[in-house]
Amino acid sequence: MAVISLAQAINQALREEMRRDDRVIVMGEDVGRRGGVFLCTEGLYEEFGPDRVIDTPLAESAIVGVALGMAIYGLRPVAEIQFADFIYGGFDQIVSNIAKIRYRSGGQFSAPLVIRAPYGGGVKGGLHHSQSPEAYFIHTAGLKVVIPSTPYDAKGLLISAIRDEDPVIFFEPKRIYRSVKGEVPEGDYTVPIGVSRLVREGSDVSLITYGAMVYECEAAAEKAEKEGISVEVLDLRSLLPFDGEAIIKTVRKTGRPIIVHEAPKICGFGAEIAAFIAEREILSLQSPIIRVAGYDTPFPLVHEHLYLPNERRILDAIKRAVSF
Amino acid sequence: MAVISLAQAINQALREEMRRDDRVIVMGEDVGRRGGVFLCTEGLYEEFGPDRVIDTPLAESAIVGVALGMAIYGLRPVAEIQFADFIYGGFDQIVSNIAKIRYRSGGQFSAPLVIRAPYGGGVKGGLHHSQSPEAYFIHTAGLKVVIPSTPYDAKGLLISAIRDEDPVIFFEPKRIYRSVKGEVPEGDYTVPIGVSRLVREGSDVSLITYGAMVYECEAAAEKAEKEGISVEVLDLRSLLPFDGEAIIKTVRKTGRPIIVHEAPKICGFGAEIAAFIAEREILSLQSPIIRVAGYDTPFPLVHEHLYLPNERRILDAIKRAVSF
Amino acid sequence: MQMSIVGCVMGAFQIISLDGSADEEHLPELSTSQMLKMYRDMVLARRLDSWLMRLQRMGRVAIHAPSEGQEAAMVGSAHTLESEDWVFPSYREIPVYIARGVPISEILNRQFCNEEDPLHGHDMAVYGSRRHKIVPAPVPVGMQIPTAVGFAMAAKYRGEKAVAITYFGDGATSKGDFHEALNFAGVFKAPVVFFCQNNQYAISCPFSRQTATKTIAEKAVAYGFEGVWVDGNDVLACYSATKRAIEKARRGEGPTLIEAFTYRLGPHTTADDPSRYREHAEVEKWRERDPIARFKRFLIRRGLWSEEDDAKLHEEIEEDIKLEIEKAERKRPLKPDVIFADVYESEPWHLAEERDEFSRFI
Amino acid sequence: MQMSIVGCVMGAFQIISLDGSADEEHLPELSTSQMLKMYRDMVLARRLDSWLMRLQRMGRVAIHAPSEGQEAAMVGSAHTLESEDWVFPSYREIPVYIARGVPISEILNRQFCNEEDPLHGHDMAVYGSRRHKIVPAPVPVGMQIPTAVGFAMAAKYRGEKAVAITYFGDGATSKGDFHEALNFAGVFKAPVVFFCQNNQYAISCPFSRQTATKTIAEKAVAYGFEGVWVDGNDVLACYSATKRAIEKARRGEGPTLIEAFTYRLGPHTTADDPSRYREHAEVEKWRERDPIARFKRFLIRRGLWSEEDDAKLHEEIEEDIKLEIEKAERKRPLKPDVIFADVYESEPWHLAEERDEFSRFI
Ligand SMILES: Cc1ncc(C[n+]2csc(CCOP(=O)(O)OP(=O)(O)O)c2C)c(N)n1
Ligand SMILES: Cc1ncc(C[n+]2csc(CCOP(=O)(O)OP(=O)(O)O)c2C)c(N)n1
Ligand SMILES: [Mg+2]
Ligand SMILES: [Mg+2]
Repeated sequence: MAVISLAQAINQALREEMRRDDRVIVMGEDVGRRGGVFLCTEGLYEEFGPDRVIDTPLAESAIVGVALGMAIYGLRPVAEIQFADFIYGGFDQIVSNIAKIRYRSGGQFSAPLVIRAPYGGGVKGGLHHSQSPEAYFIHTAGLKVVIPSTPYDAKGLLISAIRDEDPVIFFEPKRIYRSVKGEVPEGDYTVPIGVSRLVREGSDVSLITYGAMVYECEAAAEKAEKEGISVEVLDLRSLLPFDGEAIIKTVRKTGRPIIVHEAPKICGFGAEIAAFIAEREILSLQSPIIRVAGYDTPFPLVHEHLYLPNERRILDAIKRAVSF
Repeated sequence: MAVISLAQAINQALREEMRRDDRVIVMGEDVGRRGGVFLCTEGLYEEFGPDRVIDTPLAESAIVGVALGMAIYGLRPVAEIQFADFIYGGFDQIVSNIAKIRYRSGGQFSAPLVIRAPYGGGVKGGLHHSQSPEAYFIHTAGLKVVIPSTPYDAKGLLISAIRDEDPVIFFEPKRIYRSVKGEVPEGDYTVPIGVSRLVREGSDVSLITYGAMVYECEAAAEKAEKEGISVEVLDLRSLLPFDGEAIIKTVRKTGRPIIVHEAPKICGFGAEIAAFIAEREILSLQSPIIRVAGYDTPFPLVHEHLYLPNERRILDAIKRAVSF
Repeated sequence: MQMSIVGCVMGAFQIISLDGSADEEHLPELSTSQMLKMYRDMVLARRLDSWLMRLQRMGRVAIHAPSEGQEAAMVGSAHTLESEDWVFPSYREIPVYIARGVPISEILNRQFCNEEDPLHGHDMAVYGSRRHKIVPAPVPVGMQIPTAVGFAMAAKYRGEKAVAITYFGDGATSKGDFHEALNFAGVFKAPVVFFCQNNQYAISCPFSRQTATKTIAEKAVAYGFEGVWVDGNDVLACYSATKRAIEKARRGEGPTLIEAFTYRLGPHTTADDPSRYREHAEVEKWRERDPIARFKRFLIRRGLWSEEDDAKLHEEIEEDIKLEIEKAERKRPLKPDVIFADVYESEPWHLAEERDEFSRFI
Repeated sequence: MQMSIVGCVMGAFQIISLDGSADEEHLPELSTSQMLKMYRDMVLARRLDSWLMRLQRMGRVAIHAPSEGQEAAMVGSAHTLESEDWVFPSYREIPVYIARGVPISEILNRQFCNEEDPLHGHDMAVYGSRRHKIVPAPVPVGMQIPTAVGFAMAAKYRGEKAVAITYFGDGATSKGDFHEALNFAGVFKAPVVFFCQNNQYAISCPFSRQTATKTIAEKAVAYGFEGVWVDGNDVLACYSATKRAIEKARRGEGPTLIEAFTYRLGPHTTADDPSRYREHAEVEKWRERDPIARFKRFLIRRGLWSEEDDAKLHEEIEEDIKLEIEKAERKRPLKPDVIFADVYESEPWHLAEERDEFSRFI
C-alpha cells in the first residue's frame, strides 16, 4: 500500500470521488490552476477541467452560499475555505441557511455538501492563519463536524462526508498536512462519521483528543508510560455527532479523562466533552476532568509552540490526574 | 422609585448615557424614527437627532464594522442588531476584527463599543427570531458577553458596557422586555460586569442560569420548596467573564449544580459551566452536573414552549439531582 | 425596447398608463385567457392577503408579511416562468406562489401550521414546495440570492435549460450577500434573474437612506451585466421585462437585474405600525397607482372585462378562501415531536436521546 | 481632468508616459523636493522589499507580502495625505508606511518580531501605528473597509477635517464588506477615499475571473459616487487622482473610489509560487512598465535627477537598510507572556489564571 501524506490523501479522496460521481465538484479560491495553497486540489483542474474545479472570486459567503444552491440542485459540491480563519465570512450562510435548510423546508430540501478548510496552528501563521473554530459549528444543529488526524482517516472520512446527505464541516490539521504520512489504500473505502479511533490503550488516564493534538498526546502518553502511568488515547475524528459510547467506555476504564485541543478553552469542544462526562459518569471519576487547550487569547504569531498544548503540558495534566 | 419594564430600562440607560456623554451614539436598522422594532430606542431620535441616532442601511457586517471605526476614532457606539439571529451577518467583523483589534495592534487601538441585540425564544418568532447565540461569542477571546434579566440590571449593566474599554455583546431577553417590570432608579448607577446575582438562597440544589430562564428557575425553585427541596438560584448576568467564584460557592454549598439555558445544549454555555465545575469542584459534587437546555435542533416555530426549558423540565432535573 | 440601463436613469419601463391605456408597441404577446389568469391571480393574492391580515389580528394565524400593492411585480414576473424554472423567493411572495399554481389550501396549511403544513411548522412567514420548484426563503434578508446563483450554475453545468429567479427587496441590496452573489453570477454567466421589488421601504428605512443611487437597476453596472428598471405596478411591463431576462438567461447569455419600482401599501408585517415612519398622504398617493385597479382599467378598456365580471370574480374568490380557511383551521395541529424532525437525514444518537427525554414532558 | 467614470471606460488616467515624457497640462503642483522625496520613498520601498524577500528566504523573518511594482500607486497616493488623515491599509502597504514617514527601523522591528515590535508579535505581515495614524489591517481581505468608513463618519460627526483612506486589492472588491462599506459611505457621504490597487491577481485568481466588469472604478456607480480609473504605475497620476479625492472628501463632498491599475511583479507572498498560474512573458511585459524606472526617466528628462544621483541614492539606502536590519536583529525577542498581553484593557480572572499556569511551562 502506498504511503502518502495527509494532504495527498485528501487529494486522492477528491480525485477518486470525482471520477466515480460526476455530481462532485470542487470550488474555492485558488483551487484550480494553483491547486490550492496547500496543494490539496493539485491536478484536479487538469483532470476535470474548469467546470468541475472552479476557481471562485474572493468571497467566502458566496462560496458556501453558491455551494448550497448547487447541492439543492442535486450536485455534491466540495467547497474549500482557504483557511478556517476565513470561514467566518461564510458563517451566516452556514449557520442560518445551510445548517437549517432541511429543517426550514420541512425536509423537502437538504444540503449534501462539504466545506473543507485547513485549520489549527503550528505553521507560524499568526492570528488569522492558525485558528481552530470547530466549537462554533459543533454548537450548530444541522451540521456535522469532522477532523481527521491520519491520511487513512482523511481519505475515508472525506469520502463519507461527500456521500453524506447532510452538510459536513471538514477541518484539516494543516500543521500535519505533509509531516504525517501513512498507508492509504487506493480506491474506494470509507471511514464512518461518528465513530472514534482508539489510538492507544491504557488503564490509568484517558486522553480524549483530535486533529494534530493526537500526536502530542501520543508523545505525552509514551513519556508517561516510562514513568509507569498507562495512558489511553482516543481520537474522536467526528465532533458532531461525537462518539459518546467510546468516551464513556474509556472514562469507565481509567476514571481520569483529560481533553486536549488547540482551540481556546472557554466554550471549546472540550467543555462539551467534560460536561457530557460530568452528566453521565460522575461515579466513574477518579480525578477532576482536566482540559488542556489553547489559552483564551487570540492566536499569537510569536511563541505559538507555547500557546499550543504540547507534550509537556499534557504530561503535567496526566500527573495531576493520577496524583489527585 | 419608578417601576419600569426591561425595555424601558434599556431605553433609559441609552438616553441618560447619551445625555452625559456626547461620544455615545446609537445606530442600527430602524432605531431612529421607528424607535427600534421593540421600541428600545424610542424617543432618542427626537431628542438627539439623526447624527447620534443613526438609521442604517440593512447590512449587519457594516453596522458592526462601521461601529468599530467609530470606536477607534474615539466615539462610544452602541450598535443594535435587530434580532440576535441576524448577528451572524456581522460575525466575521465581530470575531476577526472587533474582538482582536486590541491584540492585533499590540494594544494601540481598542474597540469600546456595545452590540445590543434582543435574543431568545418565547415570542412565536420561529427559526430566525428566537435564537440564543451567546456561546459563539463566549468562545471568542477579546469580547465580553452580558445578559441581564431584570430592569435594574439591564440599565446598570448597559451603562457599564458603554463605559467599558472593550467590546461588549449585550443580549436582551426579548421575551421579558415588557412582561418583567421592576424598580429602576433614575440617574447614574452601574452594575459591574463579571459579577453574578444570587436570586434566591437554598441548600440542596443550585440552579445556575441567566436571561429569561431566571424566571423559569425561580418558579421551579418555588415548586421544589413545596416538596421540601431547598433551591438556590444564581443569575450569572455576565457570561464572559463569568463569576467563577460565585459558581464555586454555590456548588460547595449544595453539591448539586444544574445549569439552565435556552440555547442548544451541545457546546452551549452550560457545557463551559459544567466543565468549569468538573475541573475544580469534583469533590463537592453530590450529583451529576445536569444541563437543562434547548434541544439540539434549530429553533422551531410550533411548540416552542416545549422546546424551551420550562418549570416542569427544571423541576424534573432538581428531583433527579436530589435523588441521585 | 428601451429597458436597459447602464449607468444612468431614463425612467422606468412602463406599458400600461395609470388610466389603463397602453403602449401598443410594447404590448407583450399574451392571449386573453393568459391576461385574465394574471388578473385573477392578482385579485386572489389581494383577497388572501387581506384575509391573512385579519386572521392574524384575530390571533388565528401567526405573523404575516402583506403583499398589497406589489401584486403586479410578483404576478407579472412569475407568469413568465416555465415549469422547469426554479423560484428563490423572500418572505413576501404569496402572489408568486399563486401565479406558480400553488393551491391556496397549501398556503393556508402553512399559515395555520396544521398537520399538512409542508414546512412542518418549523418557520414563519415563508413557504416552499419541491413540487412547485420553490425553495423556501431563509428569513435573514438577502440570504437566498447566492443559493439561486449556485442553483443556476449547477443547471448550466448539467446543460439543463432551467432558469433560477430570485426575489428580494430594496433593503436586501445593501447586504454583502447580494453583492457577492451578483458578482459570481456575472463571472460565471449564470442563468439567473435577480428580481428586486423596490417597495421603497425596508421596514422604516426609506429607499433614500438605503443607498445613494437613484435606482437599484444601475447597480448591475458593478457586475458587468444588464440592469432593468421597470414600473412595478404595471403587470405587463413586469411580465415583459422578466420574460426578456428569462429568455436571455435560457439562451446562455447570463443574468439580469430587474428592479420593479413599487410600493408596499400595508405595514411591513402584522407586527409593524407604519404610521411611525411615513405619512398617510404618501400611502394615499400610491393607492392611486394600485396595480390591480390599473390592470382592470386596461382590461375593461379593451373589452376583455367588465364590472360585473369583476364582482363575480371577487365573490367567487371570497367564497373559495373562506372555505379553504375553514378546512385549514379544522385540520389537526402538528405533533409536538415534529420539532425533532428534519434536523438530519437520519437521527444521530444525541437527538434520539433528547427526543426520548422530551417525550416525558408532553 | 478627465478622470471620472460613470458607467463606461475611457482609459486610465495617465500623466507620465512610458518614456518619461509628461502630459504637461495635468502635471500636479509639486516642488522638486517633493518629487524627489516621492522618488526616494519608492526606491526605499523597493530596496526594503527586496531585502525582506531575501531575509524571509534565509529564515530570518516571517512571511512577507511584496510590493514590487506597486510603489507608484502607494507612494503617489500616500503623499497626498495631511497629518490629520488616517490610513486603513491592507497587508501589502509598506510603501505607504514609508511615504507616511514611518522609519524603516519600526517596520523591521515588526518583521523581526523583536521586543520593540509595535504589534507585540501578535500578527504577521501587517503594520500599524497610532503615532502615524495607521490602523493595522485585519488579515481577512476587505475587512478594514467598513472600519475606515466608520472612522470617517465619526470625524464628520465631530466636525473634524480628517479624511480616511483605505487600501485594498482587486480581490477585496468581491467581498460583501466592500459592498456594505461603500454603500454606507455613499449614504452618509463619509469623508473617505477607497484606494483599490488592481494588481490583476488575487493570489492565482486573475482579474477576469474576479469580476465581469472591465474596471473596478465603474463599480462606484452602484454607490452613487465617483469612480476614478488611474494608471497605477504612474506616480503623478496616482498623486493627482488621490489629491483630488482627498480634497473633495475634506470639503464634505463625499467618497471616491480610485482604481489604480497596476501589476504585482513578485509572488503573492513569500509562500507563493506564481509560475503555477501565470506566464513569465506577462511579468516581463509589466516589468517594462516599472513605476520606478518610469518616474526616474521623467525626473532625468526634466533635469531633476541623474544616473549618478541615482547610484548614490541606492547606495545610501542600501547602507541604511543593512544597518537597520542589523540593529533590529540584535534586539531581544519578545517575552513569552506577551501572548497574554492586549486581550482586554484589564486582565480578567480567567486569563490571570491561565497566565499563571503558562508560566510553569516556560
Ligand atoms: C439580515 C437581516 N437583518 C434584519 C432583518 C429584519 N428585517 C426583516 S425584513 C427587513 C426589511 C427588509 O426590507 P426589504 O429588503 O426592502 O424587503 P421588504 O420587507 O420591503 O419586502 C428587516 C430589516 C432580517 N430579516 N434579516
Ligand atoms: C477573507 C479572506 N479570504 C482569503 C484570504 C487568503 N488570501 C490572502 S490574500 C488573498 C488575495 C487577495 O487579493 P487582492 O485583494 O487582489 O490583494 P493582493 O494580494 O493582490 O494585494 C487571499 C485569497 C484572506 N486573507 N482573507
Ligand atoms: Mg423594501
Ligand atoms: Mg490583487
